[in-house]
Amino acid sequence: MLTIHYFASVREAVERSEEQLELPENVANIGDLIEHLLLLHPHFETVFQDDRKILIAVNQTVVDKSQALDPGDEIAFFPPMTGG
Amino acid sequence: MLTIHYFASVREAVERSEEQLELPENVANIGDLIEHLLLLHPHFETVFQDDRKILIAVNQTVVDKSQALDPGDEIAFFPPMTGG
Amino acid sequence: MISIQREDFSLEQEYQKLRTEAGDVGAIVTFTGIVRELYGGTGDKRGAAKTDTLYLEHYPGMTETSLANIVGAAQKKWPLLAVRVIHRVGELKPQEQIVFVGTASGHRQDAFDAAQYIMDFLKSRAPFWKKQSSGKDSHWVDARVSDAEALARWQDS
Amino acid sequence: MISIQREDFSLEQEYQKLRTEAGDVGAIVTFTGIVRELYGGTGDKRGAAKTDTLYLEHYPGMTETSLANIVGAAQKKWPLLAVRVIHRVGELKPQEQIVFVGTASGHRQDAFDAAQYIMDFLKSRAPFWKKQSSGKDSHWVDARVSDAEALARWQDS
Repeated sequence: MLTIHYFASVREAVERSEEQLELPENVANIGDLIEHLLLLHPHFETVFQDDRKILIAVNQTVVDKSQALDPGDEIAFFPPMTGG
Repeated sequence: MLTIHYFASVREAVERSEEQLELPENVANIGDLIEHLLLLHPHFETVFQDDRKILIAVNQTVVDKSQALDPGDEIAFFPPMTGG
Repeated sequence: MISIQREDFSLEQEYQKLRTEAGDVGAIVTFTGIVRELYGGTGDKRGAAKTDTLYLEHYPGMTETSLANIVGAAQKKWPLLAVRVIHRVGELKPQEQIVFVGTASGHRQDAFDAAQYIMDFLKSRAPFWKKQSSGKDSHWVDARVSDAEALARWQDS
Repeated sequence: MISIQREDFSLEQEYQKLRTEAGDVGAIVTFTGIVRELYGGTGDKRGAAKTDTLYLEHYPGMTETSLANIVGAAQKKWPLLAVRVIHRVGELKPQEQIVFVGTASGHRQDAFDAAQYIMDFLKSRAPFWKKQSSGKDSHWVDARVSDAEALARWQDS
Protein backbone atom coordinates (compact mmCIF):
# COMPACT_ATOMS: atom_id res chain seq x y z
CA MET A 1 0.00 0.00 0.00
CA LEU A 2 1.30 3.46 -0.99
CA THR A 3 0.37 6.48 1.07
CA ILE A 4 0.27 9.72 -0.92
CA HIS A 5 0.18 13.17 0.71
CA TYR A 6 -0.68 16.43 -1.01
CA PHE A 7 0.21 19.81 0.45
CA ALA A 8 -0.62 23.50 0.01
CA SER A 9 -1.69 24.59 -3.50
CA VAL A 10 -1.32 21.01 -4.77
CA ARG A 11 -3.63 19.77 -2.01
CA GLU A 12 -6.24 22.36 -2.99
CA ALA A 13 -5.98 21.59 -6.71
CA VAL A 14 -6.34 17.83 -6.29
CA GLU A 15 -9.02 18.32 -3.64
CA ARG A 16 -7.59 15.89 -1.13
CA SER A 17 -4.79 15.85 1.44
CA GLU A 18 -4.08 12.12 1.37
CA GLU A 19 -4.94 8.89 -0.36
CA GLN A 20 -3.82 5.31 -0.21
CA LEU A 21 -3.55 2.86 -3.07
CA GLU A 22 -2.05 -0.49 -3.84
CA LEU A 23 1.14 -0.13 -5.89
CA PRO A 24 -0.11 -1.02 -9.40
CA GLU A 25 1.92 -3.64 -11.30
CA ASN A 26 2.86 -1.32 -14.15
CA VAL A 27 4.08 1.44 -11.80
CA ALA A 28 7.84 1.19 -11.26
CA ASN A 29 8.72 4.78 -10.51
CA ILE A 30 7.27 8.22 -9.72
CA GLY A 31 6.80 9.07 -13.42
CA ASP A 32 4.66 5.97 -13.81
CA LEU A 33 2.72 6.81 -10.66
CA ILE A 34 1.86 10.28 -11.98
CA GLU A 35 0.55 8.74 -15.24
CA HIS A 36 -1.54 6.37 -13.15
CA LEU A 37 -2.92 9.17 -10.96
CA LEU A 38 -3.86 11.22 -14.03
CA LEU A 39 -5.89 8.27 -15.34
CA LEU A 40 -7.62 7.88 -11.98
CA HIS A 41 -8.21 11.61 -11.47
CA PRO A 42 -8.23 13.65 -14.72
CA HIS A 43 -8.43 16.96 -12.78
CA PHE A 44 -4.92 16.35 -11.42
CA GLU A 45 -3.68 17.62 -14.77
CA THR A 46 -3.89 21.27 -13.61
CA VAL A 47 -1.00 20.78 -11.18
CA PHE A 48 0.97 17.93 -12.74
CA GLN A 49 1.44 19.60 -16.13
CA ASP A 50 4.31 21.88 -15.04
CA ASP A 51 7.30 20.07 -13.53
CA ARG A 52 8.70 23.30 -12.07
CA LYS A 53 5.60 23.81 -9.96
CA ILE A 54 5.57 20.43 -8.30
CA LEU A 55 8.06 18.75 -6.02
CA ILE A 56 8.06 15.08 -5.11
CA ALA A 57 9.17 13.42 -1.89
CA VAL A 58 9.49 9.70 -1.27
CA ASN A 59 9.85 8.72 2.36
CA GLN A 60 10.31 12.41 3.21
CA THR A 61 13.23 12.98 0.87
CA VAL A 62 12.90 15.12 -2.27
CA VAL A 63 13.42 13.00 -5.40
CA ASP A 64 12.84 13.24 -9.14
CA LYS A 65 10.45 11.34 -11.41
CA SER A 66 12.90 8.49 -12.02
CA GLN A 67 12.74 7.47 -8.33
CA ALA A 68 11.77 3.77 -8.05
CA LEU A 69 8.85 2.87 -5.79
CA ASP A 70 8.38 0.09 -3.28
CA PRO A 71 5.18 -1.04 -1.55
CA GLY A 72 4.83 0.86 1.71
CA ASP A 73 6.50 4.03 0.41
CA GLU A 74 5.27 7.39 1.68
CA ILE A 75 4.92 9.75 -1.27
CA ALA A 76 4.19 13.48 -1.21
CA PHE A 77 3.46 16.07 -3.88
CA PHE A 78 3.77 19.76 -3.07
CA PRO A 79 4.75 23.12 -4.56
CA PRO A 80 8.19 24.77 -4.04
CA MET A 81 8.70 25.57 -0.36
CA THR A 82 8.05 29.08 0.94
CA GLY A 83 8.86 28.94 4.64
CA GLY A 84 10.80 31.32 6.80
CA MET B 1 47.53 75.07 21.84
CA LEU B 2 47.52 71.43 20.74
CA THR B 3 45.86 68.78 22.90
CA ILE B 4 47.42 65.33 22.57
CA HIS B 5 45.73 62.17 23.86
CA TYR B 6 47.40 58.79 24.34
CA PHE B 7 45.40 55.58 24.66
CA ALA B 8 45.86 51.96 25.70
CA SER B 9 49.36 50.48 25.23
CA VAL B 10 50.62 53.80 23.84
CA ARG B 11 49.33 55.60 26.94
CA GLU B 12 51.18 53.15 29.17
CA ALA B 13 54.43 53.36 27.17
CA VAL B 14 54.54 57.16 27.15
CA GLU B 15 53.39 57.28 30.77
CA ARG B 16 50.72 59.92 30.28
CA SER B 17 47.17 60.07 28.96
CA GLU B 18 47.20 63.66 27.76
CA GLU B 19 49.41 66.67 27.29
CA GLN B 20 49.05 70.14 25.87
CA LEU B 21 51.65 72.14 24.00
CA GLU B 22 51.93 75.24 21.85
CA LEU B 23 52.24 74.33 18.17
CA PRO B 24 56.00 74.81 17.57
CA GLU B 25 56.93 76.95 14.57
CA ASN B 26 58.85 74.18 12.78
CA VAL B 27 55.96 71.66 13.14
CA ALA B 28 53.77 71.67 10.03
CA ASN B 29 52.40 68.16 10.09
CA ILE B 30 52.10 65.00 12.22
CA GLY B 31 55.49 63.69 11.09
CA ASP B 32 57.10 66.90 12.37
CA LEU B 33 55.14 66.67 15.61
CA ILE B 34 56.40 63.14 16.26
CA GLU B 35 60.02 64.31 15.74
CA HIS B 36 59.33 67.11 18.19
CA LEU B 37 57.80 64.78 20.78
CA LEU B 38 60.79 62.41 20.53
CA LEU B 39 63.12 65.30 21.34
CA LEU B 40 60.98 66.31 24.30
CA HIS B 41 60.49 62.73 25.57
CA PRO B 42 63.21 60.28 24.42
CA HIS B 43 61.34 57.31 25.96
CA PHE B 44 58.55 57.80 23.38
CA GLU B 45 60.81 55.96 20.96
CA THR B 46 59.59 52.58 22.19
CA VAL B 47 56.16 53.11 20.64
CA PHE B 48 56.84 55.53 17.80
CA GLN B 49 59.48 53.40 16.12
CA ASP B 50 57.02 51.05 14.38
CA ASP B 51 54.46 52.76 12.16
CA ARG B 52 52.27 49.65 12.05
CA LYS B 53 51.79 49.71 15.80
CA ILE B 54 50.61 53.27 16.09
CA LEU B 55 47.58 55.03 14.66
CA ILE B 56 47.09 58.79 14.56
CA ALA B 57 43.85 60.77 14.78
CA VAL B 58 43.49 64.50 14.25
CA ASN B 59 40.19 65.94 15.44
CA GLN B 60 38.91 62.37 15.93
CA THR B 61 39.59 61.22 12.37
CA VAL B 62 42.34 58.73 11.57
CA VAL B 63 45.04 60.35 9.41
CA ASP B 64 48.62 59.64 8.28
CA LYS B 65 51.87 61.43 9.08
CA SER B 66 51.49 63.93 6.24
CA GLN B 67 48.40 65.45 7.91
CA ALA B 68 48.91 69.24 8.37
CA LEU B 69 48.33 70.70 11.83
CA ASP B 70 46.57 73.82 13.00
CA PRO B 71 46.64 75.44 16.43
CA GLY B 72 43.74 74.05 18.46
CA ASP B 73 43.84 70.60 16.87
CA GLU B 74 43.01 67.55 18.97
CA ILE B 75 45.57 64.84 18.30
CA ALA B 76 45.54 61.24 19.48
CA PHE B 77 48.04 58.38 19.32
CA PHE B 78 46.88 54.82 19.91
CA PRO B 79 47.46 51.21 18.84
CA PRO B 80 45.27 49.38 16.29
CA MET B 81 41.72 49.03 17.59
CA THR B 82 40.57 45.81 19.24
CA GLY B 83 36.93 46.39 20.12
CA GLY B 84 33.91 44.16 19.70
CA MET C 1 17.11 22.14 19.21
CA ILE C 2 14.37 22.24 16.53
CA SER C 3 10.75 23.12 17.26
CA ILE C 4 7.73 23.31 14.98
CA GLN C 5 4.96 24.94 16.96
CA ARG C 6 1.78 27.01 16.85
CA GLU C 7 2.75 29.07 19.92
CA ASP C 8 4.83 32.21 19.88
CA PHE C 9 8.41 32.15 21.23
CA SER C 10 10.52 34.43 23.40
CA LEU C 11 13.81 35.71 21.97
CA GLU C 12 15.09 36.28 25.50
CA GLN C 13 14.39 32.69 26.58
CA GLU C 14 15.98 31.25 23.45
CA TYR C 15 19.01 33.50 23.83
CA GLN C 16 19.53 32.50 27.46
CA LYS C 17 19.21 28.83 26.53
CA LEU C 18 21.83 29.27 23.81
CA ARG C 19 24.21 30.99 26.26
CA THR C 20 23.81 28.26 28.84
CA GLU C 21 24.18 25.41 26.39
CA ALA C 22 27.15 26.99 24.58
CA GLY C 23 29.39 27.35 27.63
CA ASP C 24 32.45 29.52 26.89
CA VAL C 25 30.79 31.33 23.99
CA GLY C 26 32.08 34.44 22.22
CA ALA C 27 29.36 35.25 19.68
CA ILE C 28 25.62 34.71 19.44
CA VAL C 29 23.67 35.61 16.30
CA THR C 30 19.90 35.53 16.22
CA PHE C 31 17.60 35.88 13.26
CA THR C 32 13.91 36.52 13.82
CA GLY C 33 11.48 36.57 10.91
CA ILE C 34 8.34 38.62 11.39
CA VAL C 35 5.12 38.61 9.31
CA ARG C 36 5.00 41.82 7.31
CA GLU C 37 1.74 43.61 6.65
CA LEU C 38 2.91 44.74 3.23
CA TYR C 39 4.07 41.53 1.69
CA GLY C 40 5.76 41.46 -1.68
CA GLY C 41 6.98 44.67 -3.30
CA THR C 42 10.47 44.51 -4.80
CA GLY C 43 11.17 41.15 -6.37
CA ASP C 44 7.57 39.93 -6.14
CA LYS C 45 5.51 40.07 -9.28
CA ARG C 46 2.28 40.56 -7.37
CA GLY C 47 3.36 43.89 -5.87
CA ALA C 48 2.49 44.84 -2.34
CA ALA C 49 -0.79 43.67 -0.80
CA LYS C 50 -1.88 44.17 2.78
CA THR C 51 -1.81 40.92 4.69
CA ASP C 52 -4.67 40.16 7.04
CA THR C 53 -3.59 36.62 7.83
CA LEU C 54 -0.70 34.37 6.91
CA TYR C 55 -1.41 30.65 7.09
CA LEU C 56 1.59 28.33 7.48
CA GLU C 57 1.21 24.73 6.37
CA HIS C 58 3.94 22.11 6.74
CA TYR C 59 4.67 18.42 6.23
CA PRO C 60 4.88 16.92 9.73
CA GLY C 61 7.79 14.51 10.00
CA MET C 62 9.61 15.67 6.91
CA THR C 63 9.82 19.19 8.33
CA GLU C 64 11.70 18.04 11.40
CA THR C 65 13.96 15.73 9.38
CA SER C 66 14.86 18.37 6.83
CA LEU C 67 15.60 20.99 9.50
CA ALA C 68 17.73 18.47 11.41
CA ASN C 69 19.69 17.80 8.19
CA ILE C 70 20.20 21.52 7.58
CA VAL C 71 21.40 22.10 11.15
CA GLY C 72 23.63 19.02 10.94
CA ALA C 73 25.23 20.32 7.74
CA ALA C 74 25.84 23.71 9.39
CA GLN C 75 27.45 22.01 12.39
CA LYS C 76 29.83 20.20 10.03
CA LYS C 77 30.81 23.40 8.24
CA TRP C 78 31.32 25.62 11.32
CA PRO C 79 32.39 25.00 14.95
CA LEU C 80 29.06 25.79 16.60
CA LEU C 81 28.53 25.57 20.35
CA ALA C 82 24.72 25.66 20.19
CA VAL C 83 21.98 26.02 17.58
CA ARG C 84 18.25 26.64 17.94
CA VAL C 85 15.58 26.70 15.21
CA ILE C 86 11.90 27.46 15.75
CA HIS C 87 9.28 27.70 13.02
CA ARG C 88 5.67 28.51 13.72
CA VAL C 89 2.77 26.99 11.79
CA GLY C 90 -0.95 27.76 11.55
CA GLU C 91 -2.52 31.19 11.35
CA LEU C 92 -0.37 34.26 11.96
CA LYS C 93 -1.13 37.98 11.94
CA PRO C 94 1.09 40.83 10.70
CA GLN C 95 3.93 41.68 13.08
CA GLU C 96 3.84 38.24 14.71
CA GLN C 97 7.10 36.32 14.95
CA ILE C 98 7.25 33.43 12.49
CA VAL C 99 10.76 31.96 12.56
CA PHE C 100 13.82 32.00 14.82
CA VAL C 101 17.38 30.85 14.17
CA GLY C 102 20.03 31.26 16.86
CA THR C 103 23.68 30.25 16.58
CA ALA C 104 26.42 30.36 19.20
CA SER C 105 30.14 30.09 18.45
CA GLY C 106 33.57 31.21 19.58
CA HIS C 107 33.92 33.74 16.76
CA ARG C 108 31.42 36.01 15.08
CA GLN C 109 32.00 34.93 11.49
CA ASP C 110 31.07 31.32 12.18
CA ALA C 111 27.90 32.34 14.03
CA PHE C 112 26.87 34.75 11.23
CA ASP C 113 27.60 32.28 8.42
CA ALA C 114 25.79 29.40 10.12
CA ALA C 115 22.68 31.48 10.86
CA GLN C 116 22.50 32.64 7.24
CA TYR C 117 23.12 29.16 5.90
CA ILE C 118 20.34 27.69 8.04
CA MET C 119 17.90 30.43 7.01
CA ASP C 120 18.78 30.07 3.30
CA PHE C 121 18.17 26.32 3.34
CA LEU C 122 15.12 26.55 5.60
CA LYS C 123 13.50 28.92 3.09
CA SER C 124 13.86 26.61 0.09
CA ARG C 125 14.39 23.11 1.47
CA ALA C 126 12.13 22.72 4.49
CA PRO C 127 8.52 21.81 3.63
CA PHE C 128 6.66 24.93 4.72
CA TRP C 129 4.13 26.82 2.60
CA LYS C 130 2.62 30.24 3.16
CA LYS C 131 -0.89 31.30 2.19
CA GLN C 132 -1.56 35.00 2.37
CA SER C 133 -5.06 36.39 2.90
CA SER C 134 -5.75 40.00 1.97
CA GLY C 135 -9.39 40.96 2.34
CA LYS C 136 -11.45 38.46 0.35
CA ASP C 137 -8.48 37.33 -1.72
CA SER C 138 -6.20 34.57 -0.61
CA HIS C 139 -3.34 32.93 -2.47
CA TRP C 140 -0.33 30.71 -1.92
CA VAL C 141 2.86 32.74 -1.83
CA ASP C 142 5.17 32.09 -4.80
CA ALA C 143 8.71 30.91 -4.20
CA ARG C 144 11.14 33.82 -4.65
CA VAL C 145 13.91 33.75 -7.23
CA SER C 146 16.13 35.53 -4.69
CA ASP C 147 15.72 32.62 -2.28
CA ALA C 148 16.91 30.15 -4.92
CA GLU C 149 19.86 32.45 -5.62
CA ALA C 150 20.66 32.64 -1.91
CA LEU C 151 21.13 28.86 -1.92
CA ALA C 152 23.43 28.93 -4.91
CA ARG C 153 26.20 30.81 -3.08
CA TRP C 154 26.72 27.90 -0.67
CA GLN C 155 27.52 25.51 -3.55
CA ASP C 156 31.08 26.80 -3.91
CA SER C 157 32.01 26.57 -0.27
CA MET D 1 20.85 54.38 18.43
CA ILE D 2 24.45 54.17 19.67
CA SER D 3 25.41 53.70 23.31
CA ILE D 4 28.79 53.45 25.00
CA GLN D 5 28.17 52.35 28.55
CA ARG D 6 29.54 50.56 31.58
CA GLU D 7 26.21 48.88 32.39
CA ASP D 8 25.03 45.59 30.96
CA PHE D 9 22.20 45.55 28.39
CA SER D 10 19.12 43.41 27.83
CA LEU D 11 18.77 41.66 24.46
CA GLU D 12 15.01 41.49 24.97
CA GLN D 13 14.67 45.23 25.56
CA GLU D 14 16.84 46.10 22.57
CA TYR D 15 14.92 43.66 20.37
CA GLN D 16 11.56 45.11 21.38
CA LYS D 17 12.84 48.65 20.75
CA LEU D 18 14.01 47.60 17.27
CA ARG D 19 10.61 46.02 16.50
CA THR D 20 8.74 49.12 17.61
CA GLU D 21 10.99 51.57 15.80
CA ALA D 22 11.10 49.52 12.60
CA GLY D 23 7.34 49.41 11.99
CA ASP D 24 6.41 46.89 9.27
CA VAL D 25 9.57 44.84 9.70
CA GLY D 26 10.28 41.40 8.21
CA ALA D 27 13.71 40.49 9.59
CA ILE D 28 15.68 41.30 12.72
CA VAL D 29 19.27 40.15 13.17
CA THR D 30 21.08 40.52 16.47
CA PHE D 31 24.73 39.98 17.23
CA THR D 32 25.87 39.73 20.84
CA GLY D 33 29.54 39.51 21.70
CA ILE D 34 30.41 37.80 24.96
CA VAL D 35 33.71 37.80 26.89
CA ARG D 36 35.27 34.37 26.55
CA GLU D 37 37.18 32.79 29.39
CA LEU D 38 39.58 31.14 26.98
CA TYR D 39 40.69 33.99 24.84
CA GLY D 40 42.91 33.44 21.85
CA GLY D 41 43.55 29.92 20.57
CA THR D 42 43.25 29.54 16.80
CA GLY D 43 44.59 32.54 14.94
CA ASP D 44 46.10 34.12 18.04
CA LYS D 45 49.85 33.76 18.47
CA ARG D 46 49.61 33.83 22.25
CA GLY D 47 47.53 30.68 22.45
CA ALA D 48 44.72 30.30 24.91
CA ALA D 49 44.95 31.94 28.32
CA LYS D 50 42.23 32.03 30.95
CA THR D 51 40.80 35.50 31.28
CA ASP D 52 40.10 36.82 34.75
CA THR D 53 39.19 40.33 33.66
CA LEU D 54 38.88 42.16 30.37
CA TYR D 55 39.35 45.91 30.57
CA LEU D 56 37.84 48.00 27.76
CA GLU D 57 39.30 51.44 27.10
CA HIS D 58 37.92 53.83 24.49
CA TYR D 59 38.34 57.35 23.11
CA PRO D 60 35.28 59.29 24.28
CA GLY D 61 33.90 61.45 21.50
CA MET D 62 35.71 59.73 18.66
CA THR D 63 34.06 56.43 19.60
CA GLU D 64 30.56 57.82 19.15
CA THR D 65 31.51 59.65 15.93
CA SER D 66 33.13 56.60 14.36
CA LEU D 67 30.22 54.32 15.25
CA ALA D 68 27.75 56.88 13.86
CA ASN D 69 29.77 56.94 10.62
CA ILE D 70 29.77 53.14 10.41
CA VAL D 71 26.01 52.96 11.02
CA GLY D 72 25.42 55.77 8.51
CA ALA D 73 27.42 53.92 5.86
CA ALA D 74 25.39 50.75 6.52
CA GLN D 75 22.14 52.70 6.20
CA LYS D 76 23.28 53.97 2.79
CA LYS D 77 24.14 50.48 1.57
CA TRP D 78 21.00 48.66 2.81
CA PRO D 79 17.38 49.68 3.40
CA LEU D 80 17.36 49.42 7.18
CA LEU D 81 14.31 50.19 9.30
CA ALA D 82 16.19 50.41 12.59
CA VAL D 83 19.73 49.92 13.92
CA ARG D 84 21.07 49.67 17.45
CA VAL D 85 24.70 49.47 18.61
CA ILE D 86 25.84 49.11 22.22
CA HIS D 87 29.45 48.73 23.36
CA ARG D 88 30.41 48.33 26.96
CA VAL D 89 33.58 49.81 28.47
CA GLY D 90 35.43 49.35 31.74
CA GLU D 91 36.04 46.06 33.51
CA LEU D 92 34.25 42.93 32.33
CA LYS D 93 34.31 39.33 33.50
CA PRO D 94 34.16 36.14 31.38
CA GLN D 95 30.67 35.40 30.04
CA GLU D 96 29.57 39.01 30.38
CA GLN D 97 28.00 40.66 27.33
CA ILE D 98 30.36 43.16 25.71
CA VAL D 99 28.81 44.33 22.43
CA PHE D 100 25.41 44.33 20.74
CA VAL D 101 24.44 45.08 17.14
CA GLY D 102 20.82 44.82 16.04
CA THR D 103 19.47 45.48 12.54
CA ALA D 104 15.89 45.50 11.29
CA SER D 105 14.88 45.35 7.64
CA GLY D 106 12.19 44.11 5.26
CA HIS D 107 14.32 41.20 4.05
CA ARG D 108 16.75 38.93 5.83
CA GLN D 109 19.75 39.45 3.57
CA ASP D 110 19.88 43.20 4.20
CA ALA D 111 19.61 42.70 7.97
CA PHE D 112 22.35 40.02 7.96
CA ASP D 113 24.72 42.01 5.72
CA ALA D 114 24.30 45.24 7.67
CA ALA D 115 24.89 43.55 11.04
CA GLN D 116 28.08 41.92 9.76
CA TYR D 117 29.28 45.13 8.13
CA ILE D 118 28.77 47.11 11.33
CA MET D 119 30.59 44.47 13.42
CA ASP D 120 33.49 44.24 10.95
CA PHE D 121 34.05 47.99 10.98
CA LEU D 122 33.42 48.33 14.71
CA LYS D 123 36.20 45.80 15.35
CA SER D 124 38.88 47.63 13.38
CA ARG D 125 37.70 51.24 13.06
CA ALA D 126 36.09 52.23 16.33
CA PRO D 127 38.60 53.30 19.02
CA PHE D 128 38.24 50.53 21.60
CA TRP D 129 41.11 48.61 23.14
CA LYS D 130 41.01 45.44 25.19
CA LYS D 131 43.38 44.57 28.01
CA GLN D 132 43.24 41.00 29.20
CA SER D 133 44.26 40.00 32.73
CA SER D 134 45.08 36.37 33.45
CA GLY D 135 46.33 35.81 36.96
CA LYS D 136 49.25 38.18 37.54
CA ASP D 137 49.82 38.75 33.83
CA SER D 138 48.02 41.43 31.92
CA HIS D 139 48.51 42.54 28.33
CA TRP D 140 46.82 44.56 25.61
CA VAL D 141 45.11 42.27 23.11
CA ASP D 142 46.72 42.30 19.65
CA ALA D 143 44.66 43.26 16.62
CA ARG D 144 43.70 40.11 14.70
CA VAL D 145 44.70 39.57 11.08
CA SER D 146 41.29 37.96 10.50
CA ASP D 147 39.59 41.21 11.52
CA ALA D 148 41.59 43.17 8.95
CA GLU D 149 40.67 40.56 6.35
CA ALA D 150 37.00 40.83 7.31
CA LEU D 151 37.10 44.51 6.37
CA ALA D 152 38.69 43.83 3.00
CA ARG D 153 35.66 41.98 1.63
CA TRP D 154 33.54 45.16 1.85
CA GLN D 155 35.91 47.04 -0.47
CA ASP D 156 34.49 45.43 -3.61
CA SER D 157 30.84 46.09 -2.85
